[in-house]
Amino acid sequence: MRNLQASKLIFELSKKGRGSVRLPAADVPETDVRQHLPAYALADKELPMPEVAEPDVIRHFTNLSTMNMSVDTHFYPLGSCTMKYNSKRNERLASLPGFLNVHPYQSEKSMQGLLQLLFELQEYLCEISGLPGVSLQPAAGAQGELAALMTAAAYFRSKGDKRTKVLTPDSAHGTNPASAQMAGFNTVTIKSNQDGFVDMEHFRANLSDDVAVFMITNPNTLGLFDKQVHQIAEEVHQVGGLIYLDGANMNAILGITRPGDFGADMMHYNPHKTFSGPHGGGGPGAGPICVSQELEPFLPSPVVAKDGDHYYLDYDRPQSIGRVRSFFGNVGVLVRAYAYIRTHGPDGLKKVSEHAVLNANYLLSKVKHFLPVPHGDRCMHEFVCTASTLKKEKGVTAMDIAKRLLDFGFHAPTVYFPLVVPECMMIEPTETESKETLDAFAQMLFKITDESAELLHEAPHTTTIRRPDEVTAAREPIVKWQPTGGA
Amino acid sequence: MRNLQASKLIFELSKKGRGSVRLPAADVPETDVRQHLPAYALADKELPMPEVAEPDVIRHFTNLSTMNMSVDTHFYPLGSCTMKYNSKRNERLASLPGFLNVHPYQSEKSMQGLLQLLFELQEYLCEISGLPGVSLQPAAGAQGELAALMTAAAYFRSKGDKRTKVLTPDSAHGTNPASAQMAGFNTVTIKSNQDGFVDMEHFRANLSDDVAVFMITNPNTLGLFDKQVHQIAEEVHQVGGLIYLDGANMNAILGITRPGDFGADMMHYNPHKTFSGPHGGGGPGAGPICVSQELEPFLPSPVVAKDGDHYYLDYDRPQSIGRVRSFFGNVGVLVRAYAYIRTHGPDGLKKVSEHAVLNANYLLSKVKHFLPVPHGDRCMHEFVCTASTLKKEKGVTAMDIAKRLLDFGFHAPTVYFPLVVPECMMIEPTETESKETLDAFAQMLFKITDESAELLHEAPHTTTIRRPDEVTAAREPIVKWQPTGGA
Amino acid sequence: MPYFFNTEDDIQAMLDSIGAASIAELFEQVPESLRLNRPLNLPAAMGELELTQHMTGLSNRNQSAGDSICFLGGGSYDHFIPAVVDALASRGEFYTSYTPYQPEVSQGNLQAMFEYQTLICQLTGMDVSNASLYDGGSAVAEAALMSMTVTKRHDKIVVASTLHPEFRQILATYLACLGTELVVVESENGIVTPQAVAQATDDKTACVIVQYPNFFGAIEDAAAIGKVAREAGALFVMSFDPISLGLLKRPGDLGADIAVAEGQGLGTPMSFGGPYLGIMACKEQFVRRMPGRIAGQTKDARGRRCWVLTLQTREQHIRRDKATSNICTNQGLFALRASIYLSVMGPHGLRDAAHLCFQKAHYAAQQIAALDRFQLAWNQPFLKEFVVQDQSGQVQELLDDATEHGYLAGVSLAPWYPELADCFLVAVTERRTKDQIDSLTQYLAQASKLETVSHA
Amino acid sequence: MPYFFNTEDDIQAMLDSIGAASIAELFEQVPESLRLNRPLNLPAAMGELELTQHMTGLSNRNQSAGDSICFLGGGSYDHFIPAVVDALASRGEFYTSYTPYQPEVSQGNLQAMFEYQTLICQLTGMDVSNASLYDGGSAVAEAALMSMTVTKRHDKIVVASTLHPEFRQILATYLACLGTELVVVESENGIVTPQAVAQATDDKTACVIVQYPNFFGAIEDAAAIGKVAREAGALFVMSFDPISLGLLKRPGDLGADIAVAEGQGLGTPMSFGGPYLGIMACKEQFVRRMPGRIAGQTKDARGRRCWVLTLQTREQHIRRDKATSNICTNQGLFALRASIYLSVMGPHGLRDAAHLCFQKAHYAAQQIAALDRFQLAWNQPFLKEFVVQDQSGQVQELLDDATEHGYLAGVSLAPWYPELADCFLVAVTERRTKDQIDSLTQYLAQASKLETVSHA
Ligand SMILES: Cc1ncc(COP(=O)(O)O)c(C=O)c1O
Ligand SMILES: Cc1ncc(COP(=O)(O)O)c(C=O)c1O
Repeated sequence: MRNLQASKLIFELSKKGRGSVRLPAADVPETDVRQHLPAYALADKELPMPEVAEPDVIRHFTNLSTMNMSVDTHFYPLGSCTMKYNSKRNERLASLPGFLNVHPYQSEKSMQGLLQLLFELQEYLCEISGLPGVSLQPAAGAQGELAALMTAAAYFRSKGDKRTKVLTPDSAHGTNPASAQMAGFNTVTIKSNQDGFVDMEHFRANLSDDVAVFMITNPNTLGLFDKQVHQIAEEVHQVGGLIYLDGANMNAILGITRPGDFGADMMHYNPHKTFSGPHGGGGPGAGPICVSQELEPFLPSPVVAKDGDHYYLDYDRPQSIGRVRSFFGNVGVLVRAYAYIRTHGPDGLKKVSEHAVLNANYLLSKVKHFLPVPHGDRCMHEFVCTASTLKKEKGVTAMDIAKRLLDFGFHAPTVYFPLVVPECMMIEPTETESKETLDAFAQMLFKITDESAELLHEAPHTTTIRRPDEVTAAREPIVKWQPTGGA
Repeated sequence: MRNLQASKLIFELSKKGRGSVRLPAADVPETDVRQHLPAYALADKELPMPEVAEPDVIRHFTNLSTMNMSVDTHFYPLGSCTMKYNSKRNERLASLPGFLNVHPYQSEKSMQGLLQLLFELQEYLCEISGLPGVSLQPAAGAQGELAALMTAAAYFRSKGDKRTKVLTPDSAHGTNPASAQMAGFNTVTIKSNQDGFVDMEHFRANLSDDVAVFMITNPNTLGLFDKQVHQIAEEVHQVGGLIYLDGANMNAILGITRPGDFGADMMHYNPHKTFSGPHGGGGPGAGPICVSQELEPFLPSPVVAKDGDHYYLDYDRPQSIGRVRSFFGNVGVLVRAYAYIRTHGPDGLKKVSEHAVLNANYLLSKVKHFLPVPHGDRCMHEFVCTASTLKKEKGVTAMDIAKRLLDFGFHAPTVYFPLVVPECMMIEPTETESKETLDAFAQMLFKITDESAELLHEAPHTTTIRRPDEVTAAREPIVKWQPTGGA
Repeated sequence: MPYFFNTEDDIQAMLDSIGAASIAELFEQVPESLRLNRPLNLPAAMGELELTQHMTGLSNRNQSAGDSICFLGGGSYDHFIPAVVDALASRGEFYTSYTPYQPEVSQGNLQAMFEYQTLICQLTGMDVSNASLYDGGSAVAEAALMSMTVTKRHDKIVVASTLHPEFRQILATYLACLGTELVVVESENGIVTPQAVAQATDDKTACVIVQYPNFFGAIEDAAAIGKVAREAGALFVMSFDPISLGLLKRPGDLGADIAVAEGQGLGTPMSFGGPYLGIMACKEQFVRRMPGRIAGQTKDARGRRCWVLTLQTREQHIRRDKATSNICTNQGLFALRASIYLSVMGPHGLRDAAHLCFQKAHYAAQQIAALDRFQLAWNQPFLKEFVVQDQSGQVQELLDDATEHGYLAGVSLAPWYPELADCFLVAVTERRTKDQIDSLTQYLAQASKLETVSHA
Repeated sequence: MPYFFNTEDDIQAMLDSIGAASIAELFEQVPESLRLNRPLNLPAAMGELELTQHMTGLSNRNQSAGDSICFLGGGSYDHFIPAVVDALASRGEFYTSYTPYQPEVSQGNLQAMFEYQTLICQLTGMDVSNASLYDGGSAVAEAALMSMTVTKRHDKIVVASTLHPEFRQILATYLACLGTELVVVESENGIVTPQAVAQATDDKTACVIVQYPNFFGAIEDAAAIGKVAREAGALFVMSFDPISLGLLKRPGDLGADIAVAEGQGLGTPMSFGGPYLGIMACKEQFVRRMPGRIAGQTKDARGRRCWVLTLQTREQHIRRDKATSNICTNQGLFALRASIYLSVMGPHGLRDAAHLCFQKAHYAAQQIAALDRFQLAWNQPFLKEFVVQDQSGQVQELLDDATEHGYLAGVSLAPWYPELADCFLVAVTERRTKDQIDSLTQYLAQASKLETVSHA
């Protein structure tokens, strides 16, 4: 049970002389630290860190945990994030000592089990994407984007082809233009048309032979599958450019259609979304990327390769861009992705997408009557509805509705993204929710749209805190605790 | 975060055809069940059990957990229960595969590590108790009492000594007379004097040579060390009887004084109390017993013995009473007790008692001013205060106060036990609480005694349920859920 | 000392408030003459790092079921435990709380108990269940005591010799103090016949106790035996294996008055024998005679459905020497594990598990019996466990050697059934793969040959 | 499929509500021509039981640090992780939530982030910390990019060759796209001198990056190098080892402008290299140039202290291509683990850990250097890690053979430093016992002899 009395920071629980862990005396003959470490390096004061007894550490963090909504406790329809059930078996399996307690610089021979797993995962990801090259190294989707764009840049460099532009639709996730920038490109934003798809005219107006990459999200962030994707790919390819597929929405199309088949040259996965790696309160994720044959030589190193029965790390990749991350990558997340794929198999993965799409469409069918869905009656794994009528009529915003949902035990959907729909809410139920939950959510959403503006502006009402002052937080940032009431 | 919307029973989350686990097809050639199992045994209908998807199981039980106060989240001064911190290291160590994943009928040779641990634990318990015989078999304190009384009975039988009576003080825990009864004795209740100790006159009046055992709790349930214990022991021994020490309160005297040294012939430990085995929401515990040399041959079998370097289970104990429990005992709890004892060592254990007693006396010093402590200014590890003045003055009961404490994030003390003090609250802070917590508790208790009777009668006010109707529950018991609104 | 809070300053402030000069002064209540005036003779304290090294060392000196292939049974089984069970039962709010004396802050545990009781009723077909007893063995003893109170017959308990021999020992121990006679009905061909039971049972018999499937894994004709008990006015007590009820008729369907079980199979690790889960369920009319805690549904002051500990007047803390039992601390955490296990398995998962046990056990039995050295001890229906007779009679040697080779191959019957000293009990759970069974068979085949050679 | 809910009835009801005839119809948006008209070519589904067997098999085919004695370092260390860390970080409310976009229902994560930021400031002596980056390597790259924005110098980054070679590779990869020159300052005797750094650094240099202790375990004169950087108007970036700060001066005390680290040592398992924790802290004035999430304290509508994500205009979801970085998902769970680790260790525990590493590493170094075949590569101060030179030059053979014998004895330097191909890096954490060190020494002594023989 949450302890409502406990409101202290860990620092405020500290008392001088309390301390927690004491380690044993050294079992080796001791030598004088001062003799071996130069004065310029040896610390001359104690670390000013909290001294807390172990039982207080337990109570403190246990209690903190009870202040979070989470997939384990709540419906969490945060669009674009695929907050699906994080299977406990995956947690257990990823904690096996042969996965958890192995050092990145162990010899390949002492790591054959894990290397096999990673090799097979590489193959699965290629099969699911329809793209033959793969790197498991990137640490998250955004780093996958960056690594893939760097791979593309290296590819163009190798051909002496100087391209400076990356096109991203206005509905794209912020990481897309940010990654393009970091990879040394200039981004050009392509408009969406009123159906929510790429505006072909605007696209064509910006297409030229200095376009390196068109980054597309498909299904896009409106939850729609852009049928034009193949056409776009053809035209981009025609000018010598490449297609990047932001794979954040793969949950909708597993075993249905493959990026490689609809024209993508490269893509990232978000295994923490599609393959249910838990989101960890912000991370970790992973961002494995798949690319076409042409691009494969430029991928980060190493990749896992196989020689007869022996698995090894292939560093002998002269055209590789090198590294974006130290060691192998976010292995723990990849092991969970492997477990997820093996749990489902080909039929199960397809069923994942089928039920993700069924659940989203069902919820859409319930919600559209009171919260319009501007882009039609059908969606893929998520849909975007808008509170703009409510805003006009009674001044109720998407944020008001989001906050009010919290009162009823539902996490809020993503709000104000994508940027192309005003007062929008992006709802992704995922396949691991029941009709009962969707019904309860829709009903509550309906009830909320009927509530008074005053009530909603002040929502949430049942949480311990309400509408923090974010403006002051950003204007006069307090980003750490300080001993003398400074915080 | 607790989900306040979730109020269903697991059965109410079930839907036909949903199901959860499906196991793989057999990898062996299958044979027809009907051919091998007779019709009189083969089930002819499906089990009427809930069909729930795994994510719902997670949410359901996670949410249930958030409805409990616990040591991990709250101060839990439940007297007599020693709700001290349950170290996480012990949980981890007890889950090592060589302890958790071993079968009770494995050969001794394949179990040397665990047998060594159990053997050493036997020795530690003997040393701490000052009694040389030990059995780790009983599953809880109460079963320890029973096993020890049976051991005593067998001892008397072996001597042809027919004794029928067991004496228990009126302040004794209910398990004492109940165990005596189950062991075939008649119980005689001995009064306490006004200082809270055994009334020597009443004791002597009931002492005769048909007294088999005097069961004493020392420190007793009032938190007092009965100085008379040695005298009592002498007199009981004089008539040929034995002293049983209820070890529930060992937390007060580790390394300070030993039951064997103050006259006890037998005792049980509650490792789930004294040695911090977690209480598991009701259990498991364990109830190892220690006895004198004379009684040792009659203890349950097997015990762990050692021959050179080899540890084995000694079943060759012709006078043993046999078994009170199948297999070895509550090994998991014993492993935690071992870890606890090794963590503390001799100095640490003594410090446990010192700080348990310090904390209790400190809290007593704060509380006695507004909630009288009838048995004096000093206590051992716990003390008993009374609300009888408050009851008289404004009709406020110990139960009212207990309930009100819940509102402020404190678990209630034990109330209405021991039976010898009216409107009593038995407060055991344990050594794993801070002065800050004790201060906050005392302050809140004080504030509560000042609150209005009306407010207190209706307490708690902040919990989701309040004062369940226990009378109807017992009169028209509903002890299971039934499908047709029966529940 | 990682779990202490009091700093030197704290101690001083606390002593001041108490009005004591030192901590030692607080112990003045304890007469000097009774004090231990030396340090306890125990090994010195260890930090977590050292302790982890030390206990990992001890753990590594046990051959775990993960290091070997486990065919051991006899009441404790290597059934699969879904990760969900550990993930949920390891939440501190469950395992660091205690008996729900304060229902307002214990609804989680109370609802879990109520759900457990319901699940056990559904699983067994009985009317009511308590919230747990210590283990299967003491549950049998409690059932016997309860039968005596219910029937008011205190002279005699009839038990099948095919009841787990340790359970019988416990019965004997409990009854020894009460002067109640324990009559053991011997088995024929691995089961007890209704006729034999009838012969032992009379109008002084409080109950008849059988195990289902029995200790040898064989399936007794429980309904027929129950009928015999009923006809003598005795209660019929069944000690059952919970996993088997995925395929077998339930005790409630077979006329049991009291059903008890070792619940270890329902999500509890083998742990060298404990802590386990004592299951007890009975007919409605006996509920006020049941030992142990019971959660009941009621309404709170605001009319909300909620749960409390109920029928507490049965219990020791109220009734003292008149209580139905002395049990106080029970096995709550393992009842919770069983509830989670049953919820996540569901009726289909449970049926599948029993079915896999059945298929794999029958395959294993067939393979082993095909070897020269071995045969099945009798031809009885079984589910997951069966008795193998070793023609060479060298059972202990065989089992020891098998252990060295990584097979926990079976449980010798010699300690309990001298007449079956050439037999051992083999259990095959859903976890065993065909490869593992084949590899055991190969090992046994090899051992057969060596045996032949060495006896030649 | 254990994670699905929809029954046949559900599906029908849902399709009715949608107005679709089938699930297939919902996919009509996807042109037929783009469809995959065959099942994915993946292995068939496995239940938990099979999957557990399968993956346990894979796990068993790795030699874990529990099966061997681990002296590997180079940025990932076998430090002890108190049980408290796992117990708390495995709570579902922590690891199944996401970035705290809704502060009202994420105060737990937000407060934990704020505490983490504070702890990192206390540990490093820096002014502000973000809430985590991916790992130590990409944190170095982000620090370089940040330095470029802060100093408005985009031409050149100076880095010590003693920075982790993989970190340098990442830097090179990131900078390759931007046309920024990466100048590597070579080491002498295992460290870089302030003089050498001064030579490489000029008024086009955005920052100077060193590692502390460096990749060889040796302790650079960071303050002196920092001075050089400052004099050139460049930022001073230190990549530090967090555990070492139990004994060593903090980056903030040594003049670092930006301090980054691989935070794995703070309670994160080795996991073959990830997920880990990228730490980044900096001086106050650079906070609005920092990449990554930051939690800030504020008040809610009722005036209560609370926490929110702050300074979000730095981030990609607001600023898009003008953001300080593209990072979105970070390593929140490992920041949490670090906070728990630091809280439970406390300043004393941390000092003790560093002290034990120091003592054991020095003992090991002495023992190994006493063998004929080996010597320390140079005489530099070190804390927990040092470089051994193998006179025989057969490093790879030695390390491979050691692995077979159960010693993960060291990391060969050959892949990164051809000139040190006869050297390997040995790390000794507080977990290593004297027995283990002696046993490694014995093994190495033995190997020395064999080597002599085979070369004779
Ligand atoms: C559409 C889209 N693209 C990219 C990303 C970035 O992925 P990550 O957060 O794993 O870096 C996200 C995730 O938030 C996303 O939703
Ligand atoms: C004084 C006393 N004696 C005996 C017992 C019984 O111990 P257990 O609950 O372990 O059976 C208890 C515990 O509740 C107790 O407090």
